[in-house]
Amino acid sequence: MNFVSSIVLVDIALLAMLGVVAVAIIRLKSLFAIVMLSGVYSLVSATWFVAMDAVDVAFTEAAVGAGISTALMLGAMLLTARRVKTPDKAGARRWGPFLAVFATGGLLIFASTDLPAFGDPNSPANSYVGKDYIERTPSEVGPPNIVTAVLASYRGFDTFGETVVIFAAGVAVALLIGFGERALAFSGQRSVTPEPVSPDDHHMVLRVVSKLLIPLIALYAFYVQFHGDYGPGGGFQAGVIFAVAVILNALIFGLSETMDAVPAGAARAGAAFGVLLYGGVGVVNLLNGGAFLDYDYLFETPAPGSYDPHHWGQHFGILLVELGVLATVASTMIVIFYAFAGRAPEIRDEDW
Amino acid sequence: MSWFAEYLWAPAALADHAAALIVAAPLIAAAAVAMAPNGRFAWVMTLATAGFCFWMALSLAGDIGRDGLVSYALGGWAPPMGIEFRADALNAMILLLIGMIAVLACIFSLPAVEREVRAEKRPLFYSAFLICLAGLLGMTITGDAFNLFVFLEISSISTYVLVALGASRDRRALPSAFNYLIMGTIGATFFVIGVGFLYAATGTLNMADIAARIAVMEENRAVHAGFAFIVVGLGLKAAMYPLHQWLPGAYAYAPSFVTVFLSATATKAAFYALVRFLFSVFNPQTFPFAETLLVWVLAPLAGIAIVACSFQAAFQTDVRRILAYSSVAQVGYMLLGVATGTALGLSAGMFHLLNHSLMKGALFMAIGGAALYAPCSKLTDLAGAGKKAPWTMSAFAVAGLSLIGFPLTAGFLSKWRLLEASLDVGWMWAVAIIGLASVLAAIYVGRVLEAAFFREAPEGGPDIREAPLLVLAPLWTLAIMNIWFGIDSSLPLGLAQAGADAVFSGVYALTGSAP
Amino acid sequence: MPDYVLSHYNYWVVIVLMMVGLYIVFESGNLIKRLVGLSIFQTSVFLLYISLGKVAGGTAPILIGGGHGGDKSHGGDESHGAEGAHAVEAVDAHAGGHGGAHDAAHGAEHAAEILYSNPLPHVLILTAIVVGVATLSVGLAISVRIREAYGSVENDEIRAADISLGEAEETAA
Amino acid sequence: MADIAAFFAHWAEPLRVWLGTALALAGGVLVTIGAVGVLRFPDFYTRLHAASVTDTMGATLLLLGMALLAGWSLVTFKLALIWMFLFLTSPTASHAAANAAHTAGLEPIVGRWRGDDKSEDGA
Amino acid sequence: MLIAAAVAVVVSMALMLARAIMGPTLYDRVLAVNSFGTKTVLLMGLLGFLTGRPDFLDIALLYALINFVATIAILKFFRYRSFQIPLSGRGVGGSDG
Repeated sequence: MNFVSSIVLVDIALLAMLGVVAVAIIRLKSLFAIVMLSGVYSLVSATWFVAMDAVDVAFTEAAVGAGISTALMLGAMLLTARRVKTPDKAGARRWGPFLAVFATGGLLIFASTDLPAFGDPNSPANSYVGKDYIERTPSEVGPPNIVTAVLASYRGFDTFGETVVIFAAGVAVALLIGFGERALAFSGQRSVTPEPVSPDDHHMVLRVVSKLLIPLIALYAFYVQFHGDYGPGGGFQAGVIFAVAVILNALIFGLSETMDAVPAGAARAGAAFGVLLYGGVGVVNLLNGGAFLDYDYLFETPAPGSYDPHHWGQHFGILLVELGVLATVASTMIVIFYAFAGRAPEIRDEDW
Repeated sequence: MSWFAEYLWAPAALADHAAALIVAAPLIAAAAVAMAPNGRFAWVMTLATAGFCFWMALSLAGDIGRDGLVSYALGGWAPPMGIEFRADALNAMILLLIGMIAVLACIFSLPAVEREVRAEKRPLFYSAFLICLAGLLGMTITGDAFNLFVFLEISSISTYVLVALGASRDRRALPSAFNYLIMGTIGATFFVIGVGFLYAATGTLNMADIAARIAVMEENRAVHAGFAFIVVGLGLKAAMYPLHQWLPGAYAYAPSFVTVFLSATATKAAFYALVRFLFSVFNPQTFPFAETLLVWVLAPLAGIAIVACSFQAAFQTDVRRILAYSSVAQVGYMLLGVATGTALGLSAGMFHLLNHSLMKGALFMAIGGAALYAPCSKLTDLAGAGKKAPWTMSAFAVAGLSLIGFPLTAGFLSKWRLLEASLDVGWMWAVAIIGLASVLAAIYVGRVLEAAFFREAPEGGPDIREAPLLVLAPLWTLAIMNIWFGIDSSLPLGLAQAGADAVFSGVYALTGSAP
Repeated sequence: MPDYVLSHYNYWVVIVLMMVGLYIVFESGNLIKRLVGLSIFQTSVFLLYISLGKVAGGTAPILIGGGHGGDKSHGGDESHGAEGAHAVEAVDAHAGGHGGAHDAAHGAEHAAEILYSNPLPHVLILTAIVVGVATLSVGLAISVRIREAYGSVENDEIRAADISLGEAEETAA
Repeated sequence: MADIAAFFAHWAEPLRVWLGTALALAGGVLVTIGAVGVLRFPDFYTRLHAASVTDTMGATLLLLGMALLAGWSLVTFKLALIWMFLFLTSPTASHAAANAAHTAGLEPIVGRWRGDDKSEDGA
Repeated sequence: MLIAAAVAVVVSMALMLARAIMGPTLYDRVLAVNSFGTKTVLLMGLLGFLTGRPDFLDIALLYALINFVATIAILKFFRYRSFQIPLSGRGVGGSDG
C-alpha cells in the first residue's frame, strides 16, 4: 500500500472530523460537552499534525491543547457555570457575526487561490529558509531534531519570549485568582473527614496505581526533556508532563496535601528561575563577547576561524535553555492549576 | 543627526548590545521582580530597569543617528535564519518615547500602586508591568515578523491582567479586560494569518527580506490578503477606528498607573508596527494596492474616527472615558497623517504621536493624582478640584490645552503640521475635520476644566487632595514638555522628521541583496 | 481542475474551520464558550501553517542517522537517532561510528535522499500553541473573577447588571 | 537443534510480520464493532458495556500487533507503557462514568426498549 | 494491511464522535470522549508505523497518560464538584451530578 495515499486518506478523514466537531460546538448548550469537544478538537488536530510530520507540534498540542486546556476549562467551569444560556434577543446579533465571518472567510479563500500547492517541495516556504535549516543544522548546531535546533538556537529569542509568555500567564493568573491559598483555608474548615456519599465511593485501586505512576510520569518527563535533541520533545512538553504528574497527585491525594509537597511559593520561584536561567545563558554569551543567546560563546570566546565539530557550546546552551523552559512551564502550570483548583466557588470578591 | 550622540554615553560593551539588552533586561528583571520580598523593593528594581531601558534607547538612538541603521543578529545567526533586531530612526523615536514614559510612569506608580493594589500582589504587579514594557520595546525593535507576534502577545497578556486589576475599584474592569482579551487575541491571530501568507509567498520571516522578495509579487493574491490581515490585526491593537471598541473600557477602568502607561505607549507601539508594514514592508510605490488602501480606506476611517470619537468624548460624564475616546480620535489624527502617503504626512503623524503620548500621559496622570485618595473620575466628582489640588489640576489644564491644540503648546504644532500635510495632498476635507475636531476637543476638555476650576466643591464630595511629590514631579515633567515643545519643537519634530525620512529613503531595506 | 482541488482542499477545509471558530467567538454570549471558539480559531490557524510546511513524501524533520543527515558515510545506518543514542553516543556519531538500534520496518535508504518536511512552521506553531494556552488561562481567570463579581458569565447579564448599576448611580447623584 | 534454529531463522521473520498485522487488524475490527455498539445501543449502561469491553481487548490486540511489527526495541517498551495506561484508563473511566451516572439517578432501561431515549443533558 | 487497521480505527473514531456529539446524557459524552481518546492513541501509534517512523510513539504515550489524568479530573468534576478533595474513598458535595 502506497503510504503517501494512505496519509491523504487519514488527512481527509481527520479534517472531516474537525469540521464536524467545530460545527457541533456551535449548536451545543452544555458547557461540559463544549469543553469535551474542544478537547477532542485539539486531540484530532494533534493526530493530524502527526500525519503532517509535525511530531513536535503534535506532542505539544496533545499535552497543552487536549490536556492542560481541558483541565483548566473544567476548573474554571467549577467556578463559573455549566450551561450556556440562550440569548433573549436575536436579530442584529445574528447577522453581525455572519458578515464578519464571511468577510474573513472570503478574504482567506481569495488568498488561498495563490497559495502553493499542498505538499509542494519547491514552494517558497519549503525551499528557502526552511530548507536551509535542514541542511545547515548538522554542521552548525548539531542535534538531529531540527525543530529543537531551530527552536532553541536559530530562533532562540522567540523561545525566550515564549517562556516569558508562559511566565506572564502565571503572573496574571496569580494576580487575578491567587495562589490557591484558599484551598488551605478551605481544608482547614473541613478538618473532620466528611461522610462518604455512597458505599461504593472508594478508589483504592486509583490510589495505589497513581502512587506507582506519579514517579514514573516524572521520570518520563525527564526522558522527554533530555531526549528532545533526538526525538520529539523538549522543555515545553517535559514541563507539561511534569506538571501533569503534580496535578494527578493533587487530584488523587488532595490539593492541600500536594501543596504541602510542592508549595506554591516554590512553584513561583521555579517559574522565575526558568526565565532567569534562560536569560542568564544569554547574558553569559554576551559577557564572553558573543551576541545574546549565541551559545558558541557559552564557555569561552572561540578563537577566530576555529570550528568545534562537537558543538559543545550549542549542545550545552540548548540543554540549559531547555532546562529553563522546563522549570518555567512546569512551575507555571502548577501555579495555574493551584489557582483554579484552590479557589473555593461562590466566594464574593471582598478582597483587593 | 549628530545631536543624538552627545546625550548620553554608554560603554562600548553595553552599547554594542544595546539592541538586545533593551528587550532582554526587562524580561529578565520581570522574573527577578516577581520574587521581590515587598512592593518597595520591586518598585526600586522596576525603576532601575526602566531607567536602564531608557539609557539603552538613548544609546541606540545615538548609534542610529551616526549609522542610520542598527542591525543585531540574535544568537549570532545571520538574518534570514536567525532573528534580527533592526532599527532605524523611526524605531529610535518610539523606543525613546517608550523608555521615557516608562521611567516617568514608574515614578508615578509608587503612590498610585500603594493605593490600588494589595501589598502582597505588588511584586507580581510590577513584574507584569515589566513584561508589558519588554513586549512593547520588543515589538518596536524587532525586524522579524513572527517575533513581532511573540512580543505583541507578551505585551498583550500582561496588559489584560493589568487592566483587570482595576476591579478593586470598579468591577467593570473585568468585562473590559475580557473584551480586550478577545479582541486582542483575534487581532493577534489575524496578524499571524497575515504573516503566514507572506511566509507562504516568500519563505522568510525577516521583515526586510520579505520586503525585498514581495517587491516583485504585486499580483500575488496571498500577499494582498496577508497585507489586509496584518493591517486589521495591528489596527485592532492600535485602536484604529472601527476596531477600537476595547479601548474606552480598558482605559477607563484600569488602575490609574496602568492607564497612564498604556495610553502613552501601547497603541503607539502597535501604530509603529502598522507604519512599518505599510511603508517598509509594503512599499506604496511598488504596491498600488497599498496606496489604494491608504487613500480610500485608512484616510476616510481616520476622518470618521476623529469626528465620531470626538463627539462621543464630548458626551461622556466620566473624565477617564472622555480621555479614552479622545485617544481613539487622536489615533485618527496620526492615521490621517500617515494616510497621505507622503514624507511630510508621515512626519506629521509621528510628531503627533509623540505629542499625544506627552499629553495623554500627563492628563491621565493628573486625574490619577488628584483622585489618589478617593478613587473617582466622574465630572461631578471633580467639581472644585482646581482649588483643592491646584498644582495637579493646572498640569491637567496645560496638557488639556495641548490636546485642544492651543497655540504655544505641542499639540498646536503637530496639528498645524497635519494641516500642512493635508493641504500638501489637497485634502480640504481633512482641514475641515481637524478644525471641527479641535472645537469638539475644546468642548470636552473645557467641560473638565469648567468643573475643576469654576465650580464649587460639593459638600461631602470625594476627598480630592494635592498629589504627592512623586506624582507631581513626573506630571510636571510631562506638562513642561508640552509647553517646551510648543515653543521649541526641534527635538520631537527632528525625531519625527528623521523617522519619516528614514522610512522614505529606504534605510530599512536590505542593501544589495535582491533575490 | 481536479489537480487544483487536490492541491488546495487542505487550505479550504482549514479556512472553513477558522470561520467556524470565529463565528463561535462572535455569536456566543457565554464567556467560556467564546474562549473555546477562540482556541478553535487559533488551532485552525496552526493547521494552516502546518499545511504550508508539509512536503509530499517527506518525513518528520528529525534527521535519520544521528545528526549527519547529509553525510553518506553512515546514511545507510538508518537508526533512529532516538533509540539507544545517549548524548555521548551521538557525539561519537560525529566522529564516525554509530551503533544504534536498527529499524526493521524500514529498508536501507540513503539519508541524502530523504525528504524532510519544513521545520520552520513547526517551530512557529510550537510558540503559538504556548501563547494560545497562556491567553486561554488568563481569559479563564478573568471569567472566574467576572462570575464572582457579577454572578454570571453571560455577556447579556453582565451588561444588564452594569446598566442597572449605572442607572442607580445616576439617580443617586 | 541446528535445524530448529534454522527453521526459526527462516520462518520467524515473516511470521512475526504476518502475525503482527493480523493482530492489529483483528484489534481494528474489534474496536469498530464496539464503536457500532456504542452508537446503536439504547441506553447509557448498555453503551458503556459495549465500549469498555471492546476497547480494552481491541487496544490490547492492536498494541500487541504493533509490538510484533516493531521487533524488540525501545518501541516495544513504549507500546507496553501505552498498554498499561490504556488498561488502567478504560476500566477506571467506565467505572467512574457508571458510578457518576448511577448516583445521579440515571435509570437503566429495564425490559423491552421502545423507541428513543430522550433524556436531556443533565447538568 | 496496516492501513486497513488504521481505517478501522478511524471509522470507530467517527462513530464515537457521533455519540459524543449526540449525547444525550453527559455520561454518554464522557464515555464517548474517553473511548475516542483511546482510539486516537492507537491511531497515533499506527501512523508511526505507516509513515515508517515508529519511534514517535511518545505522542501516543503522552496522550494515554493525559487521558488517564483527564478521566480522573472528570470523575472529580462530577462526583465532588471540586479539584481539592482527596480521593480517599470518602467524598463530599453534591450527588446530583
